[in-house]
Amino acid sequence: MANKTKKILLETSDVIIENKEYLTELDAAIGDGDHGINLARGFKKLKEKLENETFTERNELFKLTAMTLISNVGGASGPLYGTAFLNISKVISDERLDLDDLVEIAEEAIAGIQKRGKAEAGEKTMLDTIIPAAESLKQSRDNNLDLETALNNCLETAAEGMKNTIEMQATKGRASYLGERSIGHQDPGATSAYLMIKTFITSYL
Amino acid sequence: MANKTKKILLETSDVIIENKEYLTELDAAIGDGDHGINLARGFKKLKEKLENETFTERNELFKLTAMTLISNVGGASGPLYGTAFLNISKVISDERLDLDDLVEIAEEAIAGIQKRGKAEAGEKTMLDTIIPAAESLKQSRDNNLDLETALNNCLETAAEGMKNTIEMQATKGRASYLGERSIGHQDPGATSAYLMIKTFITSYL
Amino acid sequence: MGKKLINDPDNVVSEMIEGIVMASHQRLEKLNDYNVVVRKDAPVEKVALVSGGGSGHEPAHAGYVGQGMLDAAVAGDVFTSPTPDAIFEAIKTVDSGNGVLLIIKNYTGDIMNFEMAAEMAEAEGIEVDHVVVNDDVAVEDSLYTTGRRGVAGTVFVHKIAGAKAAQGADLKEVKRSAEKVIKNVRTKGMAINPCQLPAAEKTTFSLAEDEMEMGIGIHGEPGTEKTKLKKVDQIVELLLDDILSDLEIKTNEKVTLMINGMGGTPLMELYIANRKANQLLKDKGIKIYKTYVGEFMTSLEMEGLSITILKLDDDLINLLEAESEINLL
Amino acid sequence: MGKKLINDPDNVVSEMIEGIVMASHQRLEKLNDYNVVVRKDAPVEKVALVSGGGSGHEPAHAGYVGQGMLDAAVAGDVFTSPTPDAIFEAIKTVDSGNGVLLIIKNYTGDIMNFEMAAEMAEAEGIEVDHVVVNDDVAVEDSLYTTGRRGVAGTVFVHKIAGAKAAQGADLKEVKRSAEKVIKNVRTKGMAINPCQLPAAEKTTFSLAEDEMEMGIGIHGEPGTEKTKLKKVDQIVELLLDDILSDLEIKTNEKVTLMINGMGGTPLMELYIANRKANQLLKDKGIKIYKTYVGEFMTSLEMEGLSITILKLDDDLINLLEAESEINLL
Ligand SMILES: Nc1ncnc2c1ncn2[C@@H]1O[C@H](COP(=O)(O)OP(=O)(O)O)[C@@H](O)[C@H]1O
Ligand SMILES: Nc1ncnc2c1ncn2[C@@H]1O[C@H](COP(=O)(O)OP(=O)(O)O)[C@@H](O)[C@H]1O
Ligand SMILES: [Mg+2]
Ligand SMILES: [Mg+2]
Ligand SMILES: [Mg+2]
Ligand SMILES: [Mg+2]
Repeated sequence: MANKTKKILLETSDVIIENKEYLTELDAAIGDGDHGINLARGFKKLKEKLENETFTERNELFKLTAMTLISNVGGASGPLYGTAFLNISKVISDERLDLDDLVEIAEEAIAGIQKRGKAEAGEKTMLDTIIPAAESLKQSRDNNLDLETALNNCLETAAEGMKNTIEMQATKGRASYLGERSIGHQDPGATSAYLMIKTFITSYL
Repeated sequence: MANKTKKILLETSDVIIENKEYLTELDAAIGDGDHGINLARGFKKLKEKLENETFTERNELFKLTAMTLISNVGGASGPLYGTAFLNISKVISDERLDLDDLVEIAEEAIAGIQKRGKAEAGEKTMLDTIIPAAESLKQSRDNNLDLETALNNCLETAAEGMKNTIEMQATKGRASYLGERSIGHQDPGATSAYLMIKTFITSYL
Repeated sequence: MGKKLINDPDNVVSEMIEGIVMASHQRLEKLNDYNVVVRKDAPVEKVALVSGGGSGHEPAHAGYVGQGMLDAAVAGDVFTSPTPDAIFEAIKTVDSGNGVLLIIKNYTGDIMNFEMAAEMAEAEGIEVDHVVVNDDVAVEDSLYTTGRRGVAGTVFVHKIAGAKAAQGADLKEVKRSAEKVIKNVRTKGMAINPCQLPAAEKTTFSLAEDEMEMGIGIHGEPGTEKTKLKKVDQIVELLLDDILSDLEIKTNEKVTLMINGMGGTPLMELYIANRKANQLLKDKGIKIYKTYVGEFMTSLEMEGLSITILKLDDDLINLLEAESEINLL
Repeated sequence: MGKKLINDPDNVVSEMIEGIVMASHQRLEKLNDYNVVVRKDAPVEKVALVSGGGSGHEPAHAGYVGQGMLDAAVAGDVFTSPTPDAIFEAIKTVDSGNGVLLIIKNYTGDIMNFEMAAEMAEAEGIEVDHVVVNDDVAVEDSLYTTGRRGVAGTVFVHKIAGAKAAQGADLKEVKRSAEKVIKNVRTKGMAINPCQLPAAEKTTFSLAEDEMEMGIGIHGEPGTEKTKLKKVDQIVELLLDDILSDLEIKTNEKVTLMINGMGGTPLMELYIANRKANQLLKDKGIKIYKTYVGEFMTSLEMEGLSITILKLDDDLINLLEAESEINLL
């Protein structure tokens, strides 16, 4: 289990590092142009640490991810993603995860992000990818869909959530300084969140 | 006489002001890009003063020109041209000038420039226009040429002198800092000196 | 544009911190493994002051570490708030048992990272409190924003809280002085040319030959309004108007005025701006107690300026005039 | 490029001088009709120091007027030496009967204009002497040049001659101190981006995206060599090599080091350069007594830096450490 999880986290790191320029460009438009640089710095460090150690439990892996992001990313996204992963490490087990587990994990992640950032859905942040994605998982569970369909739906909803940030006016984070000028640009954090969710799901399926 | 001289000085001012950009560009290539700006500032002031006063003697006009350039041009060219005009004011009479007079005037101007700047011919400065021009006047006088021919020869020699600065390596003034890189550019001071001589001569003829 | 006098974009902050410490001749020290600058004589028996934030704002904040101002400055990556572990190390190093005040600029990232560090310090029994500086009137302080940003006014918090702490005041009193500054200080900035992160390919915003940005922040964020380039006298008037409509100042009240360059602005231009600011304040009957013209809170090589007004009373004047090792302010 | 925070290019110097005087809060004064800044309390009963030159080098020279340094600074137009009448007014205002020392940077224009002013002052019975600063090793000191230029090292002459004059030394002694600095100070500079005169349409030189100029002066003159952009550590090494091959320094001799920004260079980059300069000097066994990092002698918004080394003895150290109202140095 831990090995599979490690592989997924390594793949996530690669995806973020590959998208460093893209995420930075998105942040330059409505923020301060460092989101990709920040995350890539953190995930590069994470890769090193993952590659140099062996793990037996999933929660260790998520805790390491959390601490590495917290002490290497900085900015707004460092504490937010860091706390999200920290919260995940508290609930994740080494069993095969079912839809109930996934819903719990997503909710814990959101709780972590909201504890630190105090944002709601619709404020043009990473939460606008993550909250709809979590909602979709919940619905799938309530409708007793199978895991594969649930994950596919979740990914689609996350993509929609990310794209919906284009039309939003930011009221949290640096982009809020722009007022109406923040409209028309996709949120960098919503985009990095989508990239992570996509990698988790694709690797999982 | 004074009126004619005043007119010539006004025309000279106009020519320098018109060539402000050109002289500045030449100075940008091998100096600090202000020669046209410096001279234009001085000659603009001179125009104002000339237009607001009446003069009866030529030497007053040249003294005014000298003092105005000295206290408004600054840089290297301000004291140099200023002292040149100051020296001219000391020898110029109100009579009609013959070739002997013109030679004396040119020599006095050169003496003034050399007193301040301690340069010789061939150092890529304004003197490389003025010294050959003066030499030409002297030759014309020694060969008993008529005034018009003498002035035409002088103008031609001044133009050649100016152009010869292109091939020279500067050893005086700011351009000397460039060493060999000063070769290939026409000296701004040699150019402004030519413009002045040309205006004097054309207006005089 | 784009060229920089650096070695490797990944090392700019640590190399800069080393350069700062070397220039200090034993006055300052860098903490091992962290981009943290502390007074060499830390901990000093008094309330300790820790500030910090992204790098690229030099001399902020390491330039303000010294007797009479900060005890430590924590430097994040360029324009990126520092991480909790570094802030925590700074707190531990400078705490003398009299408590630590964190001076935070109001950015989501800074607040979250400093808060996490404070939680870590409190868990170890260190008394920590914090203030959040939010002097930038370019940002509306409303439900729809995260509140005004902290910009150049922050250095007055360093100075005045630093002076108060040096006098031996306790953490509550030092915090109260800091909050008094925050209540009375306002800033607005603008730029004619943007800046570029060492690790990025492009500037964060771009301006045409005849454009400027009003209401810029200090992180290369685009401003609140892109307009045609104006004469500096008009720009100063616009900036001051916005500041003074936010900070009510009565006739004959005293202020300090700061004309702050954004990093690439020649001093000549700052002095020309100062001329107009002085004239305008004089016309309004406002007394300028002291004027600062220079670079205090920059954005790499950005060309532009910000104006800061701090409303003074006798208490603030005394603290402003207090001795300090830092001669910038 | 090209944008400036000014009003009218023709008025930049006078408006700047007004802004400087206003920022001084009664410490300085502008002479009527002249761009001359003098100490408000002039003439002071001591040898008076007058410096000046073209504008665009701020804080030089008006920023160095004050107790312990200059008595007057004469500001010419941008990059253009001031005229004799203005220099003469400055001399008359600050002379207390103890004589006046002119601190001139080695440029044909500056020397001629200051000399003419000196002649005018002497004609009125004022005792005037002068020194010519020529610290720029980029220029060969040979028959084929007008000698080395005067650049950032000039501010050490202001400081040390200023301290000597403040101690009550006579004109000869003050001049001797100034000449000692001149003998022992060397500088070399470089730029990655040029500057542009407010009244000109173009920059004086231009550089491609991957080029730099070594051996630039402080007037936007092209440098002595255009090369590919290097890492700052290599640049610092090249500059120091040229300085140290001109100024012989023995192991364990003491120096002051100045990393001077050309106007548009972020402080971050200067500190990164300082790191390398410190390492290199240490490797050579040279003792750095004091380090200055900042903007001391600039070229408008030029991006680049210069390094200055002043070789010290105990006498110079004492004067360098003397009290002064000017906290830049
Ligand atoms: N309060 C918040 N809650 C949730 N997400 C936030 C919040 N503030 C900012 N973000 C997210 O963080 C992203 C910016 O991250 P980053 O650029 O790394 O940090 P910074 O803004 O400090 O430079 C934004 O695009 C947004 O999605
Ligand atoms: N010593 C000198 N003797 C004669 N002419 C000189 C001397 N030094 C400089 N010049 C002339 O002055 C010109 C430059 O004038 P200007 O640009 O106004 O002054 P600056 O060099 O101080 O900026 C040069 O092109 C050269 O012709
Ligand atoms: Mg960002
Ligand atoms: Mg010139
Ligand atoms: Mg950031
Ligand atoms: Mg000049």
